[in-house]
Amino acid sequence: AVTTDSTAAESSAPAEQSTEASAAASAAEPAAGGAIKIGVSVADQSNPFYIEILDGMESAVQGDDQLIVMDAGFDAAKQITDIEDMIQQGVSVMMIDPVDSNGIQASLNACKAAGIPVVCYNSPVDDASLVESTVATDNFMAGQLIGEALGEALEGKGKVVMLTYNVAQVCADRANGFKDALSQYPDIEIVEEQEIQPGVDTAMPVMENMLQAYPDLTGVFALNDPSAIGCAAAVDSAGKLDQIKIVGVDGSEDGIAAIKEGKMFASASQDPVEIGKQSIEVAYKVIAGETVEADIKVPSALVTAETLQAGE
Amino acid sequence: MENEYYLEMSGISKTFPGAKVLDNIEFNVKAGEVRALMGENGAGKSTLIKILGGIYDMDSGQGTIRINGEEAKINTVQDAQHYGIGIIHQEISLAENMSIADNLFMGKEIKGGALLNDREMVRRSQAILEEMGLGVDARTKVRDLSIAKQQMVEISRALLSNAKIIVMDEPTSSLTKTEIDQLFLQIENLKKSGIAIIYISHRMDEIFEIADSISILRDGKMIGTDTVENLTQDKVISMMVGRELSEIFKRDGKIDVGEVCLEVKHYSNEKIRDINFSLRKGEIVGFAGLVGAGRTELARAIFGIDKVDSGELYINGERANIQNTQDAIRYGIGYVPEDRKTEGLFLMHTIKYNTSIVVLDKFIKNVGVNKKYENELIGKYADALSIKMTSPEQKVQFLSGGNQQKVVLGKWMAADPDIFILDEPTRGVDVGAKAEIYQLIYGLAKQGKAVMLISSEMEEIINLSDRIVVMHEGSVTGVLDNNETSRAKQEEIMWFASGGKENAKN
Amino acid sequence: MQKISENKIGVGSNPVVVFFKNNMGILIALLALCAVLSIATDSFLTANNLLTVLRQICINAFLAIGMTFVLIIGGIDLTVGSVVGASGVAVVMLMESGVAIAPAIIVALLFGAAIGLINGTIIAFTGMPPFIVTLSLMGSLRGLCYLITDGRSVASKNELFTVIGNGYLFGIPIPIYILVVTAVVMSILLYKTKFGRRMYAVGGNENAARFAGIKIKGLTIRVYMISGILSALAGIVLASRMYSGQPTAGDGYEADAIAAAVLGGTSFNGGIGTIGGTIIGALVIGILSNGLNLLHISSYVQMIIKGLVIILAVGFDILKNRKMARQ
Amino acid sequence: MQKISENKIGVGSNPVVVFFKNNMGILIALLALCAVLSIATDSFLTANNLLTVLRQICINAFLAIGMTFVLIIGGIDLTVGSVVGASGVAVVMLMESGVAIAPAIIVALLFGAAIGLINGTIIAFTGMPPFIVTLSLMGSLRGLCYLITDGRSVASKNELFTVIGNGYLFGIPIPIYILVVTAVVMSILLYKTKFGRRMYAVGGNENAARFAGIKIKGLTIRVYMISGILSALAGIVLASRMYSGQPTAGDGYEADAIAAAVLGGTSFNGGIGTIGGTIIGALVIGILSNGLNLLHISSYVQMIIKGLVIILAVGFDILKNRKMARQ
Ligand SMILES: Nc1ncnc2c1ncn2[C@@H]1O[C@H](COP(=O)(O)OP(=O)(O)OP(=O)(O)O)[C@@H](O)[C@H]1O
Ligand SMILES: Nc1ncnc2c1ncn2[C@@H]1O[C@H](COP(=O)(O)OP(=O)(O)OP(=O)(O)O)[C@@H](O)[C@H]1O
Ligand SMILES: [Mg+2]
Ligand SMILES: [Mg+2]
Repeated sequence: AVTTDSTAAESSAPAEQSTEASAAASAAEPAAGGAIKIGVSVADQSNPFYIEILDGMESAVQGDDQLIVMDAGFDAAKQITDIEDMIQQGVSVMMIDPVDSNGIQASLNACKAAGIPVVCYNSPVDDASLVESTVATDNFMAGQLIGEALGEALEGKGKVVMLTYNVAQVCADRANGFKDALSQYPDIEIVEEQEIQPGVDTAMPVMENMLQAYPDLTGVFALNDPSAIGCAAAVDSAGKLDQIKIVGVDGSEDGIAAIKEGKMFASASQDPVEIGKQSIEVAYKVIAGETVEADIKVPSALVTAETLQAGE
Repeated sequence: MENEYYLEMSGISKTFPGAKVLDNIEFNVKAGEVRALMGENGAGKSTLIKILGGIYDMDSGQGTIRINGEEAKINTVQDAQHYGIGIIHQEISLAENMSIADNLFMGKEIKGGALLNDREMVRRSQAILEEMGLGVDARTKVRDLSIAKQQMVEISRALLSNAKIIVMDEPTSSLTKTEIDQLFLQIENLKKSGIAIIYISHRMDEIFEIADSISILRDGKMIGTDTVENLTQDKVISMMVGRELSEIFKRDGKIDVGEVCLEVKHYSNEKIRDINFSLRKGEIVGFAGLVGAGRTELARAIFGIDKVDSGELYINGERANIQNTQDAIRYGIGYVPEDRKTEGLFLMHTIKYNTSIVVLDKFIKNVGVNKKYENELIGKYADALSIKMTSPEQKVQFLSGGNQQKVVLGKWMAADPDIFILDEPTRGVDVGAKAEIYQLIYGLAKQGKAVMLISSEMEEIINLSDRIVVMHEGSVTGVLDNNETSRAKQEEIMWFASGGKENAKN
Repeated sequence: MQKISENKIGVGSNPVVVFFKNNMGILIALLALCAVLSIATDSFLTANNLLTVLRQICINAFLAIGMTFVLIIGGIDLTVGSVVGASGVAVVMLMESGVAIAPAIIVALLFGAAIGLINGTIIAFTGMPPFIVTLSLMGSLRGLCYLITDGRSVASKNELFTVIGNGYLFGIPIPIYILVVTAVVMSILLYKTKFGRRMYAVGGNENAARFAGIKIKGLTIRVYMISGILSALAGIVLASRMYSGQPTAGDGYEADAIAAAVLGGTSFNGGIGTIGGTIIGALVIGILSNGLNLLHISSYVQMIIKGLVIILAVGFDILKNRKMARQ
Repeated sequence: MQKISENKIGVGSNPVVVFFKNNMGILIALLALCAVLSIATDSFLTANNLLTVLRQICINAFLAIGMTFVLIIGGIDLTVGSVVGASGVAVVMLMESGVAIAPAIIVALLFGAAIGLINGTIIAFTGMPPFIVTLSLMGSLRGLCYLITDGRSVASKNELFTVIGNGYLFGIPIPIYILVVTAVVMSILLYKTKFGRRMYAVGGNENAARFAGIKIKGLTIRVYMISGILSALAGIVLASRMYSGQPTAGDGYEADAIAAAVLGGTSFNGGIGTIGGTIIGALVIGILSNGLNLLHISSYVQMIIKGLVIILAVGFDILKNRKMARQ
């Protein structure tokens, strides 16, 4: 009598389980005139990047349709419970930004059992067969973009530290893209890779210490804009902004401001609003039964003082 | 003076949930008078004092407190201080991490300008300590003082407060003769300067030595007040307990003393030096000495709480190696500690829980509680000790001091050891309960138990013991026989207790 | 004389009555919460949702039961969250390296016990404050966990393993069975053995416990080991739920475990606490987040509400008890 | 009779001697750490690096001084990190909405005081454990902070404001001046006023303090308010350093603040603690992370080491004191 979520709906499932599932499944068909509910499981709502994605989503929602948003607070286990709670409410489609690509498996199974299609956004899941589509920035490319920009700006030589957060796959992808780009510059030495907790206040003291350890540093990779801004604050108060070029990823409002002020050198923009918009569009297609592309990459663009000027 | 009383409390009642602890109390004290307040444990003495001190509110309505003829509204401790009331509370209440000076001036620190004047506080503290005959630096931390010295600090605090009314709630419970004499000297001085003193104690001899008059409380009611001249010990006791209590040390039947069951040889550690003594079955051996003589330390060493550096212990002739309390219990030793609150009781737990904690083996076998056996056990000892309680499920914290002490005794009686170490078993216990505890001690001896009785009450030692061991500064200075034919003399004990060198005062 | 205020530790007359009396405040809160949610949402009062909630609280309940043990002896265990992460990683890594499921689970549980042993030994032998010891080890253990995994999650390919957290038996999620068994075993340990009785003594008055011949050091160590084992159990179930060992898993879980225990009437000063109360506490916390989710309340507002509810519930309980004790 | 063991709170003979004696363990740890780092790295023993470290510890030192106050009265304040975040956001938002810098700072400090007032009032009047109260409010306050900012940071465009955290005066970073002034003021408050003396009394023996007529409730509330104000100060300096108010700032800072205080000899049981000790504690923690970074040690290993160092240092201290006290 032992079953798991993935099979519960199909095989010897308990009665209420299957009726609930079919109820949810029937709700998935846009009922005549009825508004639909779209479940959104956000990885971490304390990060503005994720909030901008949400803004993009809101902008693409049609009519009376409703977004049900839950915040996993970067806890893979809480994400599972959030998704369970949304399944209880009969959402028609589940938008998931997985905290962890493996850890999300139970939720994918649960959605499948309940007959709810899943659209992944921002980061991928391990078992892509369980999701209709994944809409995300090409993070490797983002890393490459800033890597190339930095390599060029340093004229092929210098010392670089990397502040990483490899706990998150997307951040690891960026770091790898960055290293890939820098591998073309043999005279640029990556003197240290240090894991940090992403954030302005957490990156700052680490950067300060790096400045002490490597007085002749010329470049910094930070896994995202908040961390890059923290680094910039440290470099700025050490009076070394001329000497050290800081690159980050996000192209966030704060990041762009920092670039304009000359504190950051470059950022690889992600377009969170676009990710949000596109993923909701995909979701509507899925509900309508249309086939969708399995892997939608929202391109990343380089943001520097020059591109900003050009844009104005 | 139109009004002869300096303090007048009238119509004071106090109800705790479910219990009326004070019932319409009338209590008046003159200036320059030492008024003893007596009563059994739980009679309401401390409660009355706490109302005076602003710690408890009296039941609203009828009661009034007048000081020097003026009505006094006392709602907080500050109010009480304002009216010149200084209290030495029953429990020692000092901040151990702070210096003596800090404790003496706690709540009434001296400032020089905007900031504290430590120099002055230390200077004044030192002066009062000298006056009390305490040879310690006022900057010593209270933690480093013995209990007796701590109690002396408490007393000094009240003296320092310039109070017009000083209440002493069992100030001598940890003191021995020398310190008590010091205290009485101070009380005489206070009396002379017209201060009203309320003195609570269970020690009859003290009361008759120091008090001018005695008020007696029973079950929350004021039974009466009279001058010492008009009262006798027996009369006071009968007023307290509501019946005659002819002979509190009365022992019926002779107890046979058997063979040696505990022998201590050359016990030494930092606190005790080369202790030798033995206990026989059915024997009560009293341990006398001044506070700080090392009796408690000896008991702790025997019971495996403190380390022993050298020496041997024999139980029933066999060498026993006691490393911890479990070992001691296994060898059939039980220890009723000196301080019931911190060492003896689980205040938040029930009487039942407290009495059964040492004997869990008897009704819990691996898994599963034999409730019936547990209840029988508790019933047996609660009866034997006549603990005043509403049920065995009552929490110990709501018992009066004497009844709490009985619970500790009950705990060890339930454990049924062969050797009892009783460390100040009647501290803070009223006469009635004392008499009961004495009977319990005889009962133990009759069953063939050996009893090591540590007490600072000379009466107790002389009247209960078959033999008396006297200690001084960690060593045994004398062993006295004490039976029907040759009663040890108090002077003799004091002589040994003060080192056997000089003649004891008194 | 005075009224007997009932006995918090459940050695009282009728255990069921005592239990209800002692936990009245939190029970009322629980019922009120359920009533409101039943009315305000369609989905709360469905068998399916209730089972979901029950499964959700399991992880916290394991930790909270262990925490209750530790709190009863007057300690605190902040390593529980790190043990969740480390044991989850451990069990999955072991299985991926070819160890069979049963021995892998046993080793992970032993690992939890080992952490408890370290906690308990340091606390018992040095007398350092448990808060400091376990706070420090919490960090160290988390660091170790990242170091071993290089910060990445480890996916489990063992089908059977994933059933533990995700499977059903007779329509009821398997973690619920594990919780029931755990609660029963722990209740027996706490109420029906000498060990349990002595825990209350050590927490009630350590000094008096020493005089009563209780081996405090050994007991302390064993209690922290139990907390470690239960945390490891939580970690295993969680890893199974997540099909992977996550080095970040369990971060901050100590707060909810403590909240559940305290909501359930466990005293922060030691000596008082029941397993039933703790489970109710865990239910309140679980139902609260489930309900707030069902009500579509934003996660920010949820954080605000959760804190306030805990303060209100505990505060109510304390004021009620004080009323009973004082007047 | 017994030896007069020296006085932890500094009423002993020569305060400097007493201070060194009391903090010997941690001072040795600090010196050893510095010695090792001076030898092992070129960069540690440079004026520049030492100033950097000093500036880094400022934030933690503010919190730790407040925490020391709270710990001395036997409490704990877990809201400090949330206050850092909230006050940083508050000060920047106020300035961005047109309020001048001085009133904005004052309002932010008052906000910190208000949180302390809430903490203190609940703790003093309900008797709830400070751990639970401040843990719950920590969550609520963080939620509030997210709610107000919608989770986004607020950039400060006020040049003058950013000088507070980033500026130099005579070659020394401004936060260091602020810390020195704070430490001096707080020391006077703690050692030279009735208020400070009474804090030790309340933490040492609450009953004794009550019997001595000390108004415990009022004192408790004021102490939590001081902690709140110092946390807000830390939040303001941090926001200035970051050129922005970050709603996530300060998350988890309470742990380091507690660690610094305890390393500096503050007792978890109340009644004991000094500001000098706490600052040394903060220095040890700051130098440790600085040094480990200079030694290129990975952050995972750093987490492990930090936990172990705290345990070793506090353990050493406790064992040393025990030796002195016992035999
Ligand atoms: N806070 C309280 N709550 C409930 N009952 C209390 C409280 N304090 C005291 N009592 C009860 O009030 C009664 C009087 O206690 P009180 O301490 O005044 O006695 P006492 O005369 O000082 O006794 P003792 O000689 O043992 O010190 C006792 O029955 C005690 O159990
Ligand atoms: N609890 C106290 N009681 C009496 N005096 C005190 C107390 N605490 C401090 N003092 C006095 O305050 C002064 C300074 O105290 P202390 O020796 O603790 O300073 P410190 O530790 O060097 O200062 P800081 O902690 O700021 O570095 C001394 O003159 C000391 O006597
Ligand atoms: Mg009394
Ligand atoms: Mg003694």
